[in-house]
Amino acid sequence: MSTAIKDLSQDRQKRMIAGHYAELSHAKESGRKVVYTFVPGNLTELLNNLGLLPVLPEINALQSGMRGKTGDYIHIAEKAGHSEDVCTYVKADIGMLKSGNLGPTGEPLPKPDLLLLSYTGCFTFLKWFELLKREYDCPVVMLHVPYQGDGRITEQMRRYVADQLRDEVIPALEKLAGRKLDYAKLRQQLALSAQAESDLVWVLESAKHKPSPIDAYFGGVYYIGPIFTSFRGTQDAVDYYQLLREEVEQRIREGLGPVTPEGTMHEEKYRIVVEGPPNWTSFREFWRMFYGEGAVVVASSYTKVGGLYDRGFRHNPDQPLETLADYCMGCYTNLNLPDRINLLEKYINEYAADGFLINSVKSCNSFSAGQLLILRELEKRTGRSGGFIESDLVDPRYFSAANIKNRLESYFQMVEAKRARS
Amino acid sequence: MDCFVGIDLGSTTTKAVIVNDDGRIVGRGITNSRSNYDVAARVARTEAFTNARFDMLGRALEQEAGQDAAFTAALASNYRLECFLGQLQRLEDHCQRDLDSDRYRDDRRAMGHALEVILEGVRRDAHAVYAGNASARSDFFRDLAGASYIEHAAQVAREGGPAFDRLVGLFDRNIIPVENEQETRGFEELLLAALGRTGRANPGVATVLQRVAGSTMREVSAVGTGYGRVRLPFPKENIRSEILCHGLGAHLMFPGTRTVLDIGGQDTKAIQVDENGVVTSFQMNDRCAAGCGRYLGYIADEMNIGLHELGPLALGATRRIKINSTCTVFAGAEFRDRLAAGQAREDIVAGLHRAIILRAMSLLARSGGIRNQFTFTGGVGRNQAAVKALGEVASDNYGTLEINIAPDSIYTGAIGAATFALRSAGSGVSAN
Amino acid sequence: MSQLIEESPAATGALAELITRATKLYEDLEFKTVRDWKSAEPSRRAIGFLPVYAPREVIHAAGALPVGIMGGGDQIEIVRGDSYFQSYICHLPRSVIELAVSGRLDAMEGFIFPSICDVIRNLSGMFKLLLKDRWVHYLDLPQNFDRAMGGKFYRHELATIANGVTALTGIEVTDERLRASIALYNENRRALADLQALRAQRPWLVPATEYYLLQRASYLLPPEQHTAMLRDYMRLSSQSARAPQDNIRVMVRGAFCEQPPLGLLRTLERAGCYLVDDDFVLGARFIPEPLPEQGDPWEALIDGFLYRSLPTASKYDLHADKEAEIVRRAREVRADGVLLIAPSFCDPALLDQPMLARALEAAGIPYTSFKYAEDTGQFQVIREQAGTFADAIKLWGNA
Amino acid sequence: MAITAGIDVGSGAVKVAIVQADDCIESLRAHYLERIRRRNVMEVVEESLAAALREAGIRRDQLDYIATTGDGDVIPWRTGHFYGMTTHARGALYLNPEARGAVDIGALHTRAMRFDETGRVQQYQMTSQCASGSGQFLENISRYLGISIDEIGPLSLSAKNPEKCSSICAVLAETDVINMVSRGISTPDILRGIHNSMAVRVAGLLRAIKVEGTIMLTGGLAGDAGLSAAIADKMNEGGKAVKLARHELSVQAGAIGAGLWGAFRHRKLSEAGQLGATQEASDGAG
Ligand SMILES: Nc1ncnc2c1ncn2[C@@H]1O[C@H](COP(=O)(O)OP(=O)(O)O)[C@@H](O)[C@H]1O
Ligand SMILES: Nc1ncnc2c1ncn2[C@@H]1O[C@H](COP(=O)(O)OP(=O)(O)O)[C@@H](O)[C@H]1O
Ligand code: SF4
Ligand code: SF4
Ligand code: SF4
Repeated sequence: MSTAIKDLSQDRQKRMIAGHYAELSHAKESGRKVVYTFVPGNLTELLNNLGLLPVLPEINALQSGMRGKTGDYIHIAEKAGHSEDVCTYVKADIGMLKSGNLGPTGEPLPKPDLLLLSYTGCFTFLKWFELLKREYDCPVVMLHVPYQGDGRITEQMRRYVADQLRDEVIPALEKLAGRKLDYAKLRQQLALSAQAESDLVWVLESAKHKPSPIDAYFGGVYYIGPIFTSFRGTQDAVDYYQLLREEVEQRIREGLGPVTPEGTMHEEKYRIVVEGPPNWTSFREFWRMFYGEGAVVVASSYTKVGGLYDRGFRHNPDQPLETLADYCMGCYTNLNLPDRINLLEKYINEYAADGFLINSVKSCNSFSAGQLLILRELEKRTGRSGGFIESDLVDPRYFSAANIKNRLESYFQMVEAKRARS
Repeated sequence: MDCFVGIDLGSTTTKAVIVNDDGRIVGRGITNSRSNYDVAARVARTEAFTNARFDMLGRALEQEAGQDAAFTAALASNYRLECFLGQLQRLEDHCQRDLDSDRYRDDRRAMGHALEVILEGVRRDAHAVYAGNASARSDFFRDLAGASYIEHAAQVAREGGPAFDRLVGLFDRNIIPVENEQETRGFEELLLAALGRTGRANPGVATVLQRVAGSTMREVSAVGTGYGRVRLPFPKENIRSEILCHGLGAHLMFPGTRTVLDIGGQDTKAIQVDENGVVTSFQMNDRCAAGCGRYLGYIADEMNIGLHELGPLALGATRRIKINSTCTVFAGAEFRDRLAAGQAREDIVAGLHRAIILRAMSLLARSGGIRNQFTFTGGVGRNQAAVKALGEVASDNYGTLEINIAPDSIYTGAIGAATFALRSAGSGVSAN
Repeated sequence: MSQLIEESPAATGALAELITRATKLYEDLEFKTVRDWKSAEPSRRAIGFLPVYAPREVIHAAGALPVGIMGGGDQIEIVRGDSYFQSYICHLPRSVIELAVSGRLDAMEGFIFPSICDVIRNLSGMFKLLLKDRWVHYLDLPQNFDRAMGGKFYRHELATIANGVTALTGIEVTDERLRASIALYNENRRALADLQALRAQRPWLVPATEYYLLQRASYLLPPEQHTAMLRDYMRLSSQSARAPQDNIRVMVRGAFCEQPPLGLLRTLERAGCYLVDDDFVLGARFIPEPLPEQGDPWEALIDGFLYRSLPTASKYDLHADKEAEIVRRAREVRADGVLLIAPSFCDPALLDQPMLARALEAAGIPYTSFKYAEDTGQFQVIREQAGTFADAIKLWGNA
Repeated sequence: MAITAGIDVGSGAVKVAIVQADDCIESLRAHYLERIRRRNVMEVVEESLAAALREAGIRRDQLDYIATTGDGDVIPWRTGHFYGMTTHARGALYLNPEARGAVDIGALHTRAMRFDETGRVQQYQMTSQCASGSGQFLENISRYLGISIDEIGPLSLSAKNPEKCSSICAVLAETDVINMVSRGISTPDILRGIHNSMAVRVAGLLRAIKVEGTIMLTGGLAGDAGLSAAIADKMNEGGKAVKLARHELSVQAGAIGAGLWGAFRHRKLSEAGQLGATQEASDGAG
């Protein structure tokens, strides 16, 4: 029964994504214009409104990583003069580009007609599109999203972003699309966004149940897929999240734990909060190190990179530009370090976690710089055990299974010993 | 006697510890880790049992035969000499067989002759070492025999014998099987042979020896830990993370321990424990082995001195040189460069020690800093210069600290493991 | 040019004294200079800023001393700093944290973290947590170069800084005060430009380490003192007996945040390279030309940043052509080649490199690239690379 | 006609070449290699130079120029010093006139260079402060495997199922090797696995500098047939045909190159009428 339901939402997501890639592969014939842009602070509603097709290089990189292709791509980029030290998403993307712009499905992706640089929460984005600009020779439009350095969004910041949207981004998109933005439709889209967002939050918060019906990290990355990519503001996304929510409700009624690649997880031994992105090249293996030990992730920060909704923010149809500005500035990596710690602390307490774990990825300074202080602060504030492991997003060279397993084992044994004592 | 064994299969050395049912340590054994983990574990364990019997023996001899500790020590030295000579004999056999191969078609005779001369020299050296009037570079056959072999080989080559490289090649090739072979003689046989060498024994000694050699030591349970633990032929529940073992081991030696630093051959660990010896947080070095024990090994090699001579040398430093610890493999090059730049040997070596300690400080800080008491474990704890540098840097940054270093510090992980073995056996009994 | 040349005589007399003074400033990781300056008057305050650029004029006009925090170099022992950063993060933030937790930064009441990369950005949050009693501000420099948008936003940022510093000093930043500060820094800009011109002309008069030390001094001294120091140096060095050596002329690019150890600069020179232009301590001359001293001083600063500042890897200017710029500059300073050097693990600098390399290649300008860290202790690799680079140019030059 | 000595002081061995050259003819009169083996480097240098001179049948005072390379700039009596990649390129070209690229793999470093038909280095790359995949690394491994250095190449060539070797660190690799042995992997498979992982790095360096055509292997590890086979495989994976060449004197490339540059500088200096000075003052060619 429950497996049948599980298939429904997964199936639906698969179909949505396949449909998107199909549209992309026909973009040239169908005359649709293609815009490359990033996940954090993405402006999906605007693109959809104008009939533009988004391509998200980060998603391509991570999907290629899951399919074991990024090792070669990174090699190609390093051959072209890129340093071993830099973000591997960028290098995977450059490698892909140099291999005939092959998408993760193996089919070539259409070239961009515009690079929409919504620069949110990461400096590397700047360099990434500078590099792409030279390869594709297409226009770039830049949206500078200020950082919440002081832990808040000021009116000036909001104005700055909204001004850029109105005077630079939207005109550039309109020019490309050859038509004007339909504001009435935009309001509808934003309303749909908000609806899906509420269901997503419900699903993520279901992990407060014991046992948790979901894994909010390994499973979570699937759940956030549609809303973080090209489907926010569509009926498709609303339907998907409704379906997902029903499935999770069902699991709670049946008292089931999360779904893993090897079926339902039986005993929930450890409830963990995770900070940092996962590793994609050995995703399954990595996941198994958790469920194999009975560890379930009840909350994670990574599932907030493309939008932080569980603190109440919803897209607001009444103030389209301002709400987009707030959305962009509210993404997880755009929070300052003290706020990131506050958020994680809240998760640890609200989700009754036994401990928390930081997966520090070599690629991503935006995430990683400061994580060791996060570790220490959280240990101090919550008294719960913190673990620290290092890997990378899509560079297989930096995933040392033995090493990570060793640390995870020690970590879980430590959590156990600590629990036994108290 | 009931015994509980802990085995710590480290990246460079394998340690075994035996505790009795009171948790008292009765035996210790150490050997270098090698290509065959089973053998390494077995050798360490055998050595620990031998050591435990000597422990009993010492007391029995004193009480029952009126022999003093010096006698037991001499006996133990001779026992080790006996083992050494046995291994040396096997080495010779292997080498002889190897000399029959095609590789030595052209210089078989010269090589054979050279081998004899060299091994004779090694034998002489061994007698001197175990007689206690020469300082050994190491406890291990490979190192001990190797150093002396190389010395004599160089001599032979200088005097017109076969080329040095060729002679050393012979050793390198044949030491491996020798290390992986077991001593065939039993404890008693070896002991009697050792007694023969020791001489001047009181009457009654032989009886005591036989009784002790014949007494039963029952291995109730064993727990394995360390880098190579997954390769140990133990069931999963008898394998413990080295972090937990180190934490517990340090706690047992010094119950006041709150922070543990362990510097081993290829890894460094910083561990925080609570008042029960339970680990609360830990950090390990990452994929790079820079700044671990091997770093010092490379330096000692570069200077052609023993590891144990490095610390005393560094203590003679008069100037502080700041060295950013670099790649372990480059340590030698760094040393040479600085020497060429006119810096003093002692100062450079002291700087290199400090560099290791500074690296360890980062891990410590990462794991939560240093709290009182602070226990330093692992092989590098045997190095006085490292200990001194650690003391200075730690108290400069964390105030006055009580720093514990046990003579047993290299066994910390194994002690923890043995205690886990004892505890799990205990809990097993009560659960039944 | 195949004459056999003597090593140029070491600096003597007043010149040597001046260099010693600059070296002392460089080595002053306790910020004693700042403490001394402050102790002269109890109301004095100091504001630290991280690389690369901060509007020092505003800080100065609010009555505080702007102090550059450029990492700890290779002389500081990192005991706790490393514990805040994984091995794959550049070195600079470790030593900055070390400075902070060891109390060395107590000389400063506030800190400005200009937006330059994610590491510095997150470091601002760490400071907020670690130094709760200090004013910590993240300065989001605009990446939109339109006066109506980026300019407006920047004006607000400048005002925030002014208010922040004023809260510490009690001195209001009036237009008048700001214009006066701009004038002082303009003098400094002129002196720096003259020094750069002298070095490009006759590099043997301005060894790389000395040039570097002088730049660094500008991050500790009040502007008028620094300007005087520069003028003295130029006079003394020009009068010295320093003679040219058979070195090639190179331009250095890419090192814009973490600073190289002095040993690296020395190594480059010993391997046969004169540095005729570089981008170390870039913030000291980020806006190279003097700014208008009349009119709205805020506009002058905004204008300077938006339209007149130098390119850096962390500035995304849609309209700037960094490729054309590096080629133009290399030709202008008559560089025989370009060294593209970058701090290890520095995403912005390293991601820039392939673009710059391609431009140089297309222009037929020889270049080579390598990485360093502020505490790099071994220079053999760098010496080999720079030496081979110099060899290749020399052996086929008119040597 | 100038007679010169090229001295390459490496971290593993000292190499000396005695070269005789004028504008059109270059010949190698003698060469000598001595492993340092933890001895005083200057003594080894003196010894090696003496041996090479003996072999060439000339006296030291007959040398027109003593050129050093590698760490040879510590030798006070040198005439001039050239940097490693300058000399290896020149030496590679001498050993194989068709070569346009070279990889020098020595005890601690790997260097790759691209050069033109005159030996002028155009582009190069060098590994940084990490000894993974160096000669020292292989030496350690062979010690653990109980084989001599000369056996590495032939054994590696006989591998059937090369083991995948992931470890990046030369020190940790020692433990990895122990692991492999204990898993029952054969020595040839281990060696080839290590060679393959080294080859990836070397190929990376070579591609980064975009060499094509014939590439010479120089330095100590050129003697390792297994490594060169692995590099050749890796290089040709991309489909681009490069030819990898070795020479029995590959290890001497640096010394030979230094000797040849010494002769070149000697000519330049004598043309400029500046002979008589025994030492060039500044480092480098100047
Ligand atoms: N007698 C000694 N004097 C100084 N240092 C020693 C001595 N014995 C061992 N060491 C150091 O200890 C290291 C091995 O430590 P150990 O804790 O046994 O490592 P592991 O557990 O990783 O095998 C060696 O690399 C060496 O630096
Ligand atoms: N036949 C061989 N196979 C593998 N390695 C070799 C062989 N011959 C020499 N080597 C290695 O080459 C290295 C020395 O090379 P060399 O180019 O002289 O280095 P360096 O210039 O740094 O001294 C040593 O590490 C040695 O182990
Ligand atoms: S640095 Fe991090 S956020 Fe930025 S592109 Fe790379 S992975 Fe993404
Ligand atoms: S060196 Fe680069 S990565 Fe490091 S702080 Fe500076 S700009 Fe950021
Ligand atoms: S630097 Fe040295 S110790 Fe570190 S990874 Fe490289 S080879 Fe290993």
